[in-house]
Amino acid sequence: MNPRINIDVEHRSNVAVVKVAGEVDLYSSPELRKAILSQAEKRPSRLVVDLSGVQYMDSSGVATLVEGLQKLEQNGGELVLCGLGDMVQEVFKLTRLDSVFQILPSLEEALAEESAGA
Amino acid sequence: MNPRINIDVEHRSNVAVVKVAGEVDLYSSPELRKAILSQAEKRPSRLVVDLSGVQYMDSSGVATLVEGLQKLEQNGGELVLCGLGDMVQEVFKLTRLDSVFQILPSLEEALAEESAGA
Amino acid sequence: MTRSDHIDPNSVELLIPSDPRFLAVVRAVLRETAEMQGWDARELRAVTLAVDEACSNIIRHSYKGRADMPIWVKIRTLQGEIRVELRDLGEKIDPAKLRPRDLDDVRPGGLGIHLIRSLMDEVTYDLSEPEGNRLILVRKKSRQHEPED
Amino acid sequence: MTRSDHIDPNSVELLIPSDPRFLAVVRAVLRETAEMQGWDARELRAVTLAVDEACSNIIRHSYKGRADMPIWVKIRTLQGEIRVELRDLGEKIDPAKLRPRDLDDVRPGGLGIHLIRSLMDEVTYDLSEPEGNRLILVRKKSRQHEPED
Ligand SMILES: Nc1ncnc2c1ncn2[C@@H]1O[C@H](COP(=O)(O)OP(=O)(O)O)[C@@H](O)[C@H]1O
Ligand SMILES: Nc1ncnc2c1ncn2[C@@H]1O[C@H](COP(=O)(O)OP(=O)(O)O)[C@@H](O)[C@H]1O
Repeated sequence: MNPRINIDVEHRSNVAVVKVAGEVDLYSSPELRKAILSQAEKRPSRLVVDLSGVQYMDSSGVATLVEGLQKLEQNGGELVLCGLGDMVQEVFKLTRLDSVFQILPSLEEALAEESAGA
Repeated sequence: MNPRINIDVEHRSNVAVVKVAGEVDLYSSPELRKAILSQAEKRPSRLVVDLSGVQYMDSSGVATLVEGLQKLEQNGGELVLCGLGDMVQEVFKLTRLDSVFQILPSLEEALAEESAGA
Repeated sequence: MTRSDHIDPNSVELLIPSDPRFLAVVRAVLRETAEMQGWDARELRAVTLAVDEACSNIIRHSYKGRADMPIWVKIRTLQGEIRVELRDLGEKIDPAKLRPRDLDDVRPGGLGIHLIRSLMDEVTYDLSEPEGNRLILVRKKSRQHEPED
Repeated sequence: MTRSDHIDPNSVELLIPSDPRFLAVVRAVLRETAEMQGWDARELRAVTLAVDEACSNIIRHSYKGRADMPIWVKIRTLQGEIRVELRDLGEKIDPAKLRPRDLDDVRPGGLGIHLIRSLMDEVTYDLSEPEGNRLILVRKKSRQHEPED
């Protein structure tokens, strides 16, 4: 459907993992939004968004993640980001959202953290 | 100088190897021409042009190789091509030059052939 | 298409429909022209994001989401600076609304203007066009201040 | 830049200087627009090569190597076909010279017209322009005859 982005969803116990690859812009972010919000509705205790395949993200992508974060927190869950490349990291720094999100280097760490916290 | 193309020249006994990477078009082919003709002047018995790093080649690249072939043959040498990707292969087929050039799959084979023939 | 004899040998012009699908085309043109002038990946990322945000704003605000309206993108790349001019025929910008939101007020959206201003050295909304908007964005290479760090 | 209200939502227009450095920009725009319509790599390669050859001919023949003259490239990508229109203000084409060379006469050069005709389904040199040339290239997806095989 949308050749700019590829989204895979996995479940590990009560953790949902949304793996994103490609370019997240005004064209593709609605697809990311749909995936994140449909997972948020299932009220997982933790939603991990793995951005390691994302080479590009604009403010519509960031807005989508903020919306997801707020939805999860409303339901007492948490949203964790991992695998941010240089470009994505810069966008978070510029918008000062690097202090608002829980950001971990890799998916392994995002999952390990969960079991440690459990 | 020219970010579209990268050319490395190596010598192995009487074989000159010109390794090309990038896109060979009207902008970058003059650089390929310079490299091939300066090697041809040294009258090697064999000049191998390794195209394995070439994703794109237009007719100006093909013309450059034809010119090189003719220069080498004038001096009793031979010009061999190797490592043609899908795109480059198509151009040679379309221009029916695949039957004019000696084309080998890889540099290893282009060099092995030489020692077998020697 | 306009006619004129010789043109600026460092500029390209692009006309795209106001459809988000075409944002990737603008990014690709920026990538190729910047590479041509030896701009590094980080500078390119900055300019690309700023231009993309500005195009997204044209689509969403000037054209209210209509996908079949024209956006002209003129890119002039020199060794020392890149200059991008965006032109649309949509609703005129209300300068009073052109404000970045307070970054502490975390909410989805409201980040485009902030990103554009942080990433570019000059941001000029030219409000003098009889119709539509013209935005001129300039980034100089290896500029002194680097607000993104 | 021309003005008009709503535009063809499947077209992009590009204006580049007649400098070989900009051929990569044309290729990048073709790549992005073709990908958008789900064209596969092989079809894309074919169209890209044909358009590139046609632009090279404009630079070398119409403009005799001058690097600062305009080339307009209009790309219309549909699911079933891609249509590229090239427009220049250079010397008018002499149709008598527009001949592919005999492929058995191996020499450097003289392959562009042959490639363009092999790769495209329609190749129309419109000689009716008051100034310069207009070339229209069309390739249909999954066409019947495949001379490149
Ligand atoms: N091209 C434009 N045309 C009209 N208004 C605009 C344009 N760009 C920005 N604006 C105004 O500036 C405001 C802030 O823009 P921005 O920071 O990108 O956040 P957002 O677009 O998410 O609201 C917009 O809400 C809009 O009112
Ligand atoms: N855009 C053009 N303007 C004028 N003449 C052209 C143009 N394109 C092609 N031609 C003519 O057609 C001939 C064949 O072109 P081509 O097959 O591309 O080979 P080459 O350009 O190497 O001669 C050219 O030599 C030239 O005389």
